[in-house]
Amino acid sequence: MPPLDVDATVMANRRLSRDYNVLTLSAAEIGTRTRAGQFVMVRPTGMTETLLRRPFSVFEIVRDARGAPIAITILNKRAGRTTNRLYEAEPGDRIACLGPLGRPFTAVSAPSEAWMVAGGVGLAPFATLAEALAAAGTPTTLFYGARSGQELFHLDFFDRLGVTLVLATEDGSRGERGRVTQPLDRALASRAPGSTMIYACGPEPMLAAVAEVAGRHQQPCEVSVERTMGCGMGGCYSCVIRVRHGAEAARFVRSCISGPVFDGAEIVWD
Amino acid sequence: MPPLDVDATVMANRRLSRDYNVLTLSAAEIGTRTRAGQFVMVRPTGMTETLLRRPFSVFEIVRDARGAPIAITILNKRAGRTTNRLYEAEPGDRIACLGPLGRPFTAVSAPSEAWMVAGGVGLAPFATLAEALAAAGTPTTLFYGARSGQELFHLDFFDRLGVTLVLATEDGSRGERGRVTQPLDRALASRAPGSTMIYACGPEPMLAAVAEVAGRHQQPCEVSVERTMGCGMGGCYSCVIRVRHGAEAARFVRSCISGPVFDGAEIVWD
Amino acid sequence: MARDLSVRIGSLELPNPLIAASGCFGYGLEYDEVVDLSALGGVCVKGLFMTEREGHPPPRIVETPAGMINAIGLQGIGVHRFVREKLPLLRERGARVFVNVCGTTVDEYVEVSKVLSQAAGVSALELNISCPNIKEGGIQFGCSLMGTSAVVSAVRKATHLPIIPKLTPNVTDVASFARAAEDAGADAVSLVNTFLAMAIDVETRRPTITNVLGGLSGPAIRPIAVRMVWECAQDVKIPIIGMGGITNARDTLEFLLAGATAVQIGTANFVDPFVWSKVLAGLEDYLERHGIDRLSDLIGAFDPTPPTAVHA
Amino acid sequence: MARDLSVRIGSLELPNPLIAASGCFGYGLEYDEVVDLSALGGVCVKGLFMTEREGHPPPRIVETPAGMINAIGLQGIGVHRFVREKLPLLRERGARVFVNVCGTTVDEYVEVSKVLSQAAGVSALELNISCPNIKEGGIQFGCSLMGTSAVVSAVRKATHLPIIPKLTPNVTDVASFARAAEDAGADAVSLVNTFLAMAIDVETRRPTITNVLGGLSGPAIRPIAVRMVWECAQDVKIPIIGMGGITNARDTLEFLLAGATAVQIGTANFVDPFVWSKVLAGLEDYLERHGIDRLSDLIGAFDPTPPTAVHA
Ligand SMILES: Cc1cc2nc3c(=O)[nH]c(=O)nc-3n(C[C@H](O)[C@H](O)[C@H](O)COP(=O)(O)OP(=O)(O)OC[C@H]3O[C@@H](n4cnc5c(N)ncnc54)[C@H](O)[C@@H]3O)c2cc1C
Ligand SMILES: Cc1cc2nc3c(=O)[nH]c(=O)nc-3n(C[C@H](O)[C@H](O)[C@H](O)COP(=O)(O)OP(=O)(O)OC[C@H]3O[C@@H](n4cnc5c(N)ncnc54)[C@H](O)[C@@H]3O)c2cc1C
Ligand SMILES: Cc1cc2nc3c(=O)[nH]c(=O)nc-3n(C[C@H](O)[C@H](O)[C@H](O)COP(=O)(O)O)c2cc1C
Ligand SMILES: Cc1cc2nc3c(=O)[nH]c(=O)nc-3n(C[C@H](O)[C@H](O)[C@H](O)COP(=O)(O)O)c2cc1C
Ligand code: FES
Ligand code: FES
Repeated sequence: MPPLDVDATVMANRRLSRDYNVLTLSAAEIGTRTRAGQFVMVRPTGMTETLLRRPFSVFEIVRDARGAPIAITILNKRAGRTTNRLYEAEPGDRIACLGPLGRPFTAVSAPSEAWMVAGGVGLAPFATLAEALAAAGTPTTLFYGARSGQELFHLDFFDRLGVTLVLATEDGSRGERGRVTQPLDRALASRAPGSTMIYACGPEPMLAAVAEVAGRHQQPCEVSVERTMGCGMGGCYSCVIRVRHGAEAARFVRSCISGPVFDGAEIVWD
Repeated sequence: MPPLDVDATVMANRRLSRDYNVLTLSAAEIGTRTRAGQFVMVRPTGMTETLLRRPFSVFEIVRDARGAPIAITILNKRAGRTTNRLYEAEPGDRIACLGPLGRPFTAVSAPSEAWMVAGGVGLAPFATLAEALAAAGTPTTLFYGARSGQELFHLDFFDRLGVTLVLATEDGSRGERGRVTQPLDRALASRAPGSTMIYACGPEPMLAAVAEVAGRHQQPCEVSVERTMGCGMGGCYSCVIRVRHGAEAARFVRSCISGPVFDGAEIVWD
Repeated sequence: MARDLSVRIGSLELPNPLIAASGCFGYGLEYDEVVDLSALGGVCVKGLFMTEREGHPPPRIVETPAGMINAIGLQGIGVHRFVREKLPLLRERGARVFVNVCGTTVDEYVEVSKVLSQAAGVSALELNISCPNIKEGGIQFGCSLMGTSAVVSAVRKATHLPIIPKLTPNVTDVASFARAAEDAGADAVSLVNTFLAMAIDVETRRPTITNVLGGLSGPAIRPIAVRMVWECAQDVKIPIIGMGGITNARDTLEFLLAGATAVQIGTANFVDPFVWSKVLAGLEDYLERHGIDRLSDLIGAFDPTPPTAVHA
Repeated sequence: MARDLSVRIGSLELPNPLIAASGCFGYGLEYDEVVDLSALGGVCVKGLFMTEREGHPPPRIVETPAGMINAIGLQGIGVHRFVREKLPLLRERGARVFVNVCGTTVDEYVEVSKVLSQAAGVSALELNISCPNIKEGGIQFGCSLMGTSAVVSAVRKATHLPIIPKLTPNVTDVASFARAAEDAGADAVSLVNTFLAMAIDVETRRPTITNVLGGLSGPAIRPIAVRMVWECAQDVKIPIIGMGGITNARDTLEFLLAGATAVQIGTANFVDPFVWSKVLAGLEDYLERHGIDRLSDLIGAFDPTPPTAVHA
């Protein structure tokens, strides 16, 4: 279904920490169309400090009692001009929201298991993915790493869906100390090749590490990458990443339309 | 006293009509320094649609019970980007406010009378001037013209100060139909030369007409002009108006520092 | 009442003056779901060489005040794949296709143009002699009058299609380039391509984009672009396609008044892919308000009589 | 800990690299109440001819996205009145005075320079061969290499003061002009002056400013200006004074890293006359955060190694 441009209203802004917040946006129609892993291109209306929109994963699809989407949320982490503005947004503010865009995750079902690997704000696409997996009855685990325990969000949500949680923090304040790829690597040792679909989203070095671990254990792997995007629709060629399909030569593809979700084995990491 | 740059908060926004509003700004220190006829250079903080500040007369100086300034107001009329934003401002918004700037009116005292002539938003400098004149006991009249009766504001304020009101509207809905210079011209016929100081603020064609009428009746006259201003401080030379001092050749002077108040007889109108 | 928005570039009749700018609209098909391609004046596709090009490593863009710098490096699928894979689909959709022709040598411009002339469904060739982002070709022709003449006259001999050299703003006297293009047989000129620019990340002291230098586009450059269109309009008779920072009907009108017959919109399409219908509605509204029947009556209708200093 | 912000332009030692840009700071004294003139690196006063000039009729400025167009037309009091009325007061305040020297002929540049060389209290002469807003002189010298050489070498013979030709960005290859200036004996070059630009009021179809054309300044042009400074820095040995859209410490550092020894701030001073102390504080803070003692160590310290595409 084609993307829509919705002049959404901020319905709520829940600040989770000094850097993270969740914005609820009245973009029900986008919610209806979104599949897990897709993103929206966002621009606070009237904000003219920046020109271009910014990409954000659709975090949650908020539904009414009968399950009809009434809003979407985005999980925002402060990184610069737009994300600071989104952090400070107040209910009633308007935010232009174009989407859904991009290639979604490929959901698997039992007997395959689904293991999601999130680093920091890379958690964003996994709320909707976990719902889809839960609906399909796929056994699901979330490996979730962050700087500290205070930056592990939304655990209840995944818990309620029956998702197994494996946590890691850089400072060791919660879960295992260090990178989330360590427990992932260990856990994969006991899984039969091809039995576990691995989904990853987070900083690119983490994605590269996950793809390597998955490859070593012969598990399929999809990663969602974050390249600087000018348009989100394939118009500008700014968002490229090097990809190798089978025996073809590696080439730059536009991560906004060929991705953001890619087969982890096909990406040629910088 | 040097101008200040105050990051003022909008304390109130009173919309008077579809085009006019009065903004109360927490710029007490500027209020303390302002003399009637001076202006502030204003820019809504975080508004990046426009780069430069915009000039506004200080409309009122709001005082506490003991007479100490606590805020200033500006009378705003929608004309474009900044004025639209100021119309829509909400309490709590911040507005950078640089001032007071420019040359004030020369207040006269009895036996001279003071006649103020305002066209539309040209009312703005006359609230503070009327207070100064009232304090000095100068008999004061306001000739006030607007498009219609709905656009004649703040009449009570002047009434309370004992200012005589002479009104004119273009549509005749209140006061005399037509230009405010008509009743002015008639009234001056009965005044002795040099007995009446005329102050004018409004569209330039009106100012030129007032200066002509004043000259014809041999009355002194000060006009406050509105030229496009880039800086308000004499830095850019954008705001010039042609002025002739006595026998000197006419030349362009910066209306932000040599004005905005000028001797009406000295201006060479376009 | 419907107003007439059509404009004419040589033998080409466009239903309206809005053309998607090269490099800002992919190959057009990317926007198929959100824009009726046949409703645009034209679609100018991403620059094409004879063969595929990989372009520069990312990051390729960075935002600057009211603008953006890009150094894509003309990544593209090459003219043959374009003709095979994209052109038939564009034709099906009724798009008027402008192809942005690139080359590292005069011969390559000629070759690419020949391939396109033999294909069905190309409306015009825009000769990209102004890309600031590649080492060879492109801007090296666009910054020399002789280079400009050489490319234009060589392509002129090789095609029956309308040819539209795209001029760079990075020159002292852009009108002289428009004249050189006209003299060499161009049917129209388009301008401006981007301004060579650079932004440094002061925290790392390194470039913000891999190529260090890139091209500045967006509203920031509009006042310079309008000036250049106006200068060219006074010097040449062939139609001008103006661009640089257009975001709405007002901006479009500014270019038309300055002398442009049509315009291209680039950066603004990134911000809002629905910009096209909004601009068209704005143009209709302007004609309505001003009681003008034909948009083309406004081409070059700028009146240099000074405004008054006086605000009424 | 206090960091060393001083920079050196030939024989001139400035306490910091911030100079008020010509035409954006009146004759300096206008800002006496809000800025400690001696605390600035320098004050470059409005362009001066031999005699008074009235300038263009208003309106003289118009805002554009992230910028403004001006056509003041070099209104000024002439060099004699300046020396008599303004210079003594500037000296009293301890300002380092840069005078922006204008002329309609080479001789006039020489004459104005001579008058200033005989007066006490002038630190340097900035030769304005780049004003886009006057019919004769100015940019006509700045757009020709021979004109640039002619003005610079003639003034060189007439003064012992440091001379700093101010280059126009409206040329194809700005570095060649910097070289011509260096070869002709300039002590430094400053760039950029404004970009020739135009804005039309589409409702009236008339110009927004009386002169029709004017010069574009402000943040919009910064990426182009930074690029030009970088190009010049690679080509000449003399110091460069960079400017164009600087609003804060980050922007200042961008120019220094690109190779500027000092900078000028123009348009941003209109928006905030207190910008100077804010930029100085920002520079101190940067040095502090990066553990750098001397700001001058950052001049030309841009490292063109590409950034990573990867966000950590
Ligand atoms: C498909 C996709 C989905 C994303 N989903 C989310 C999400 O759900 N939540 C979230 O908080 N962020 C998400 N991001 C990242 C987000 O888009 C960036 O943080 C944002 O663009 C930064 O904009 P800014 O205006 O705040 O920063 P700017 O002021 O533009 O830049 C500040 C800094 O951020 C860096 N930056 C620029 N682009 C990116 C980028 N794409 N990613 C990371 N850093 C960047 C710049 O290099 C600069 O150092 C996603 C990115 C992509 C590509
Ligand atoms: C000394 C002085 C005092 C002023 N006091 C007041 C006041 O108390 N209240 C008030 O409402 N206005 C006042 N003005 C006028 C006010 O400054 C302008 O209306 C304002 O600058 C327009 O800005 P904008 O961003 O809304 O319009 P823009 O978007 O910049 O322009 C929209 C339109 O307004 C016109 N315009 C630009 N500058 C001016 C100007 N100086 N005057 C009128 N129109 C202009 C433009 O030509 C354009 O057509 C004063 C002006 C001066 C010089
Ligand atoms: C990301 C990007 C890619 C571009 N690629 C091309 C190109 O391939 N060929 C070309 O002639 N111009 C290219 N341009 C220039 C645009 O076509 C246009 O001339 C310029 O962006 C100014 O218009 P705008 O301000 O509306 O974007 C590109 C511009 C951008 C922003
Ligand atoms: C209103 C105005 C007047 C100017 N007058 C002069 C001048 O007299 N001489 C000169 O060399 N440059 C003049 N300039 C150019 C500035 O000195 C400076 O080169 C340019 O504005 C770019 O810097 P900025 O973006 O910081 O303003 C003027 C600029 C403006 C905006
Ligand atoms: S973001 Fe523009 S092509 Fe991908
Ligand atoms: S507004 Fe800048 S000199 Fe008057």
